[in-house]
Amino acid sequence: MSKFTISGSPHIQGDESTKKIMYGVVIAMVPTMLFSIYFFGLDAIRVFLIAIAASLFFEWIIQKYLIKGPLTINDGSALVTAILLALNLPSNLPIWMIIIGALVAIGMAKMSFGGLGKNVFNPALVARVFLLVSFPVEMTSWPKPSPITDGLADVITGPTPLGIVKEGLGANKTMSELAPELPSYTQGLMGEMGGSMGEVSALALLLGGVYMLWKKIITWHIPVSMLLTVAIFSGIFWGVDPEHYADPIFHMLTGGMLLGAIFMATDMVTSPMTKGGQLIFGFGVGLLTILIRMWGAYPEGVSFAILIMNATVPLINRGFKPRRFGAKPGVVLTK
Amino acid sequence: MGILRTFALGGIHPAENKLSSNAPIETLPVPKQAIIPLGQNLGAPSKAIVKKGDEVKVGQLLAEAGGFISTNIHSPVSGKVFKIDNAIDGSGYKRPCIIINVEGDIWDESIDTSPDIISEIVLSPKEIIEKIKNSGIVGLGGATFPTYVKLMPPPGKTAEFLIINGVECEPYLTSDHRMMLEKGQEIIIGTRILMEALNVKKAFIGIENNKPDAIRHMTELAKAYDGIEIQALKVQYPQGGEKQLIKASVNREVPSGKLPIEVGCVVQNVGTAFAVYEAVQKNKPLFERVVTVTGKAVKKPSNFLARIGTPISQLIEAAEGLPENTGKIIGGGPMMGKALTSLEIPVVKGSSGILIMEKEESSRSIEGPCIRCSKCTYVCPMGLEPFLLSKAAKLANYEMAESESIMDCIECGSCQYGCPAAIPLLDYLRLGKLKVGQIMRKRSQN
Amino acid sequence: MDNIIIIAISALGGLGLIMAIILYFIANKFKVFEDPKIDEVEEALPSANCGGCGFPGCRAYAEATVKSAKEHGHLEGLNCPVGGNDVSQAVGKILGLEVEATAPMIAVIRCNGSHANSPGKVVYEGATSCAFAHALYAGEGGCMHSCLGLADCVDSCDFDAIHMNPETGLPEVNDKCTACGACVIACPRDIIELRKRGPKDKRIFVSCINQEKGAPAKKNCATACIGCSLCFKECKFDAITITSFLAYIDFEKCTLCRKCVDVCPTSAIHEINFKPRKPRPEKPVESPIKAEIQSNNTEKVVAENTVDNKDNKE
Amino acid sequence: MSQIKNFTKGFIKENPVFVLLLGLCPTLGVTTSAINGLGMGLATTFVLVGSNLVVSVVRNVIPDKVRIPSFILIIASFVTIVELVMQAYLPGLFDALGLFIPLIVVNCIVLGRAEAFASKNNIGSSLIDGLGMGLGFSFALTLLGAVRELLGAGAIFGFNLIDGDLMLVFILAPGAFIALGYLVAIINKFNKA
Amino acid sequence: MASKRESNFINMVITLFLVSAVAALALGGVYTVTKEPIALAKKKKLEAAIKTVLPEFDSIKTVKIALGDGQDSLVYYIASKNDHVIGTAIKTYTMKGFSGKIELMVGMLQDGTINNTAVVSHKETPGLGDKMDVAKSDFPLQFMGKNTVNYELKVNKDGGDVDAITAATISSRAFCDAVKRATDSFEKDKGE
Repeated sequence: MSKFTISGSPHIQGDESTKKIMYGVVIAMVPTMLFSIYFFGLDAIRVFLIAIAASLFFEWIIQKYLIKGPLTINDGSALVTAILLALNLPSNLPIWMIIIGALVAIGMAKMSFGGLGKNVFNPALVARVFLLVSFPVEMTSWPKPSPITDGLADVITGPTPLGIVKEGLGANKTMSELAPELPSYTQGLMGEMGGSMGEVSALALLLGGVYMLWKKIITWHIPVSMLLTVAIFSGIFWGVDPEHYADPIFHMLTGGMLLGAIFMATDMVTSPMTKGGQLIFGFGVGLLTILIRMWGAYPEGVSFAILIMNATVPLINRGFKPRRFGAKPGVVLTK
Repeated sequence: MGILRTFALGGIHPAENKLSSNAPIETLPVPKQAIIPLGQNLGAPSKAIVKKGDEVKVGQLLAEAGGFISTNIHSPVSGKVFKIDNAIDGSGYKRPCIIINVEGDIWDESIDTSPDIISEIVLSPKEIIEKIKNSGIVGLGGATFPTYVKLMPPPGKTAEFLIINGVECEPYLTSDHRMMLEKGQEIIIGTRILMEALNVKKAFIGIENNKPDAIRHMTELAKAYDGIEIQALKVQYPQGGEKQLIKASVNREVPSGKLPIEVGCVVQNVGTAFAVYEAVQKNKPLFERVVTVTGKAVKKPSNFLARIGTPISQLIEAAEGLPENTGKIIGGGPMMGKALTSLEIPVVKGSSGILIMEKEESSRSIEGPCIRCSKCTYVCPMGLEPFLLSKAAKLANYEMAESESIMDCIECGSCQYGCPAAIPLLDYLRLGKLKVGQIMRKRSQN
Repeated sequence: MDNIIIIAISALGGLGLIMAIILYFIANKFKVFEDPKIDEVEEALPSANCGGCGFPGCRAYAEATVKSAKEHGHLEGLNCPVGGNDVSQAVGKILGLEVEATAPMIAVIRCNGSHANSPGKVVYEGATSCAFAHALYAGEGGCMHSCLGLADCVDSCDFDAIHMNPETGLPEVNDKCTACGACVIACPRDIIELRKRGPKDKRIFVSCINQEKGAPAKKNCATACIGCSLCFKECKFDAITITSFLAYIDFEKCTLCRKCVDVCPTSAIHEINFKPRKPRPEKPVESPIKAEIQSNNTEKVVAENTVDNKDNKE
Repeated sequence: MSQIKNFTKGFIKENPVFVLLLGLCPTLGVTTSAINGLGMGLATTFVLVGSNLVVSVVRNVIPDKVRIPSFILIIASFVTIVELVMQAYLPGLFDALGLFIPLIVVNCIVLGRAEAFASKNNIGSSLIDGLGMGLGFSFALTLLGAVRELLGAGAIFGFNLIDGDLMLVFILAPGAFIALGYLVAIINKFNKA
Repeated sequence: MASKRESNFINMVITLFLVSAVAALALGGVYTVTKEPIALAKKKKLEAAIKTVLPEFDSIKTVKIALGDGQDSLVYYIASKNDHVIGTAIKTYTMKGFSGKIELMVGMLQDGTINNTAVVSHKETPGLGDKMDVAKSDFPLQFMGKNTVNYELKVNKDGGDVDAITAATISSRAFCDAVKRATDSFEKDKGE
């Protein structure tokens, strides 16, 4: 007779797994990746490949020689970080900078805290901000997207729509004066505008978001509350003074707003665990983003907003508890 | 059918795997030797009143209640008491048992063995409760709480609704389902008796929507009676939990740490209702029950009417043997059942099923790091935060565990079922409950 | 030029004067008296803050001793298990009290249900917590009193004094043990007991707490105490008692004569730190050492092979 | 404790920055380059040695209740002296360190050593302790400054290794925290081993 | 330890007074000694800045010019060689820097041509805004020899003639602002 196994209940396990979730996120990012390859061509493929290779390498080497724990390289989390990092970079970034980004993301933001599940900040965003602060010139010269079908033209760099607005308004121009320089809504939706690789096509990002909602990888709370906050606040200012404030739809479609709302802020590890907390988290990210975009030094504020809110997550988790069944203060022992 | 009722918070939907739902109840032969544990109910174990060498008949009293929350135990077989000794039972430990060597099958004369269904209720509520108490009936859903205790609301509390639990939300198990199909009439009468005993006007029988035949059958039967309503419920685990069922049926929430009577509800299992019928109308104490024997590798998943004290090996034999690749034998369902250590463990009043799992199915995945996906929080039917509680228990921070209401956990296992990192959340939650319980008891003593 | 220095001195000096006056009054107003002896006692303690004394830390213990000395004039019931005799003497000296000498203690594991002696009948899977497994089932070997091997005691130890031996699956205590008693509380099965260290660390104890009758006990574990009472009969010092089929050696009475070790048919009685004895010719087969538990430092358990397997009772 | 041990403990075992994590404000503020770190370190060392010496001399004269005000006064005097001297004879370094010089007064390490060591030990030991701690502090600041300069500007002690800047973040405040964090981790690793 | 003085009133007051007095004495002494070197060092620094922005000179006259409108006044250092005014160094400033105030020294020749510029103090981001320092980049060199008559002191983006520092438009803009303040003021005074 073989030996029976003894364990506590439950004796069956659902088919969810960390791996499945991570690869689900990867699948959700595929449309965005394809769009960025369409617009930025071989450069985009180069960034993706280097980011992925470097991230996986650092994950492996740190786990093997520094942490000496079990190797979890194939759980997909490093892959997700790598792709997210790549989506946050301009396509013409030098190779060694991408590698440094991967090192920061995996080594500094993830492994220093103890690896998967223990990091406080979103690794890809930490790397993006690190690179942005370290290499401001390279990180803010974005190539103009030119569809791959137009052939391999020389890369021309240009500002992002948000940069145009920031510069323009800073130079006392009005929105209507700036309008010709800005992309139309359709261009914004399709992604024909300057920006990091993952910031261009709103459509592709939304597609990924819908997929993740369908697969229950994310819930609607963070993206919706974040985007709603942005829409309301920018809407108020735009309504009062449309000449000096960009309209809400512009805010939605440009920069890392959708990338942040769908892929970054919803990162499980660094977002609150209850739905109420997630709503607050999304609100905070939205508010900070708009504050930074309108009055901050940088034209784009999504990364900073998410990182700042990441730091408040433990506090939010403490403050926002799920509704307890039949909750009454004080616990009485039954039996 | 419109929108089906269900409970509000959390819940999961594991694969149902009701393999034996079409297998009619078979009566299992009497075993050669019956092992009857003295602790078959929640609360104090019973006290044996027979001694070695005594001759007993089927239905004869073997042991008396050992306290307020305790029950009588009646002999499921006839024969000679072989010894009263420690034997391994479902708890994994050796506990005092009465072991009877079976000789023939002679029933006590007082039991009405005729096949007629008696629907008229002649006894007063007090007499009914007395009868139920004497017949040793406990909650047959698995919790084995003595039924008569539930029928006597504490002073100041009155019952408003009787809820009969025909949910059977555990995957694999079909004993209640088959009972409703084959013993529907008796269950309805049992419900009537319970209503009488509690003096309530309204009873709900909650049945999950994955048993349409049972819903149809029971609705048909209930038409003849006032005040009994069949509720079809949306399939969702753990709807069979008392608090969840009350929420689903009458939309009331039992406060933390309180009993269902707090919101005027009494919940009884369909099996209990059947046992009540037999005890009150047929004078037959509880000594046999329906047990599902199932599992993906089991050749003949079946429902057996088995005597208490039958070793599970005999049930497995009747289901055409233990499969080659058995990794785990579970007493109960896969979500809340207990892994059994031996085939010699006897059927007890609380055994609703024997689930045989293959090695691959039963072995747990390797635990990974928590990715804070909070799926455990989403599915918790009690609105708890299992990740937090399990961590608190792991780090021995029992104060935090208590303040985060660890004692509210109903151990349904939904959190662990859905955990993508395969963390044994419930193991730690149980550990925490154990320790917090000890601390609380110590505190209340001082 | 001198001007500056004079201004500086008068300004700074004046400020100093005023501040000193203010400080003086504030210091007098908010004076809090605390017995300086508390500090002295605390200094004398090992400051492990282990809680072995029953107080939430060394400071609390120091306060308690000072209070007890002042109010009751004795230190009864106040023991620092970690510091042992030396510390209690030192504390007594500070407080001007005579303190009786106590013998140093050590934790011993009273189970020998190693993988070899009590082979697993089932496999456990789940949380590595003895307390949880204890609530779940009897144990892999089937003995309901056996060590569960999930190291709750190791986790509880603040002194790095107890470790699991992966070969036997049992914990082992090393010389760092301070007898604080944390593992005794942590063990859900009360296997661990604090016993006198004994002269030169020699000690003899029954390494089993199984209270079952001989046959069922033996069924699950080759080295279970079967309650045969051979040792009881052998002991001339009344050190051995037998309650519900389990022998217990009182360490106060035991003279370490080792006779009981010889007669035990299941090798349930362990002797520690004795010199290996000479092979004796009258025993038919002097077996190789069956179970040798070797700890990091000095402990050595030599259990002789079972020769006689007969149950003497039942 | 032997005097040698007394002197060397400040370097690794009880390094004020890497192990005791004291005086982090100047540590993070001024270490944009190795030279700045060294300058700040030496200034602090001077104050440490001076205050330890004086405190040790007067330790038995000063009543308990006015201990702290007296120590602070002594320390503040030394700091002001350093500030004035530096302003007069090293104006370049003074510009770079600026605000952080007066802040030495409230550097925990100075008052900490005065209170924990100098007020309880004789003059010789206090002197050596102050010197050891001060040099340990200088060592830490120089190391941190060197790391930041190397990673941030691709230079070391002002000597350019590569043209232009490297990772700017290391010159900025966040980089200071990151670099310090990793240095503390590495030193801890060595201390444990 | 045992000889430690008790904390009574007299002891406390006397000790604290004495410590204060001694400290004051020491500080006063050091101050007197270092007073002159400090003044000298400050003067040297200023002169060094003026020297970079102006051609060789032998004497300097300091004039403070109030700008009005609540703006800080500028300081003119009128330099002459052989009693002949050869240029004016203007210590100017701007508040529009990326991280606050920037102080510049702008050397103007008598014809209104910018001779050279030098940064006196700034808090701009290292690696970006700090490229306005001649040690870090060639950005300030482009102002040399430019005359405001035919040179728009604005960055390209705003329609001017100044090539901004890459990724540091704000700092460049601020730099222009400071220089413009000096040139505007110089123009005005010359006109008077």
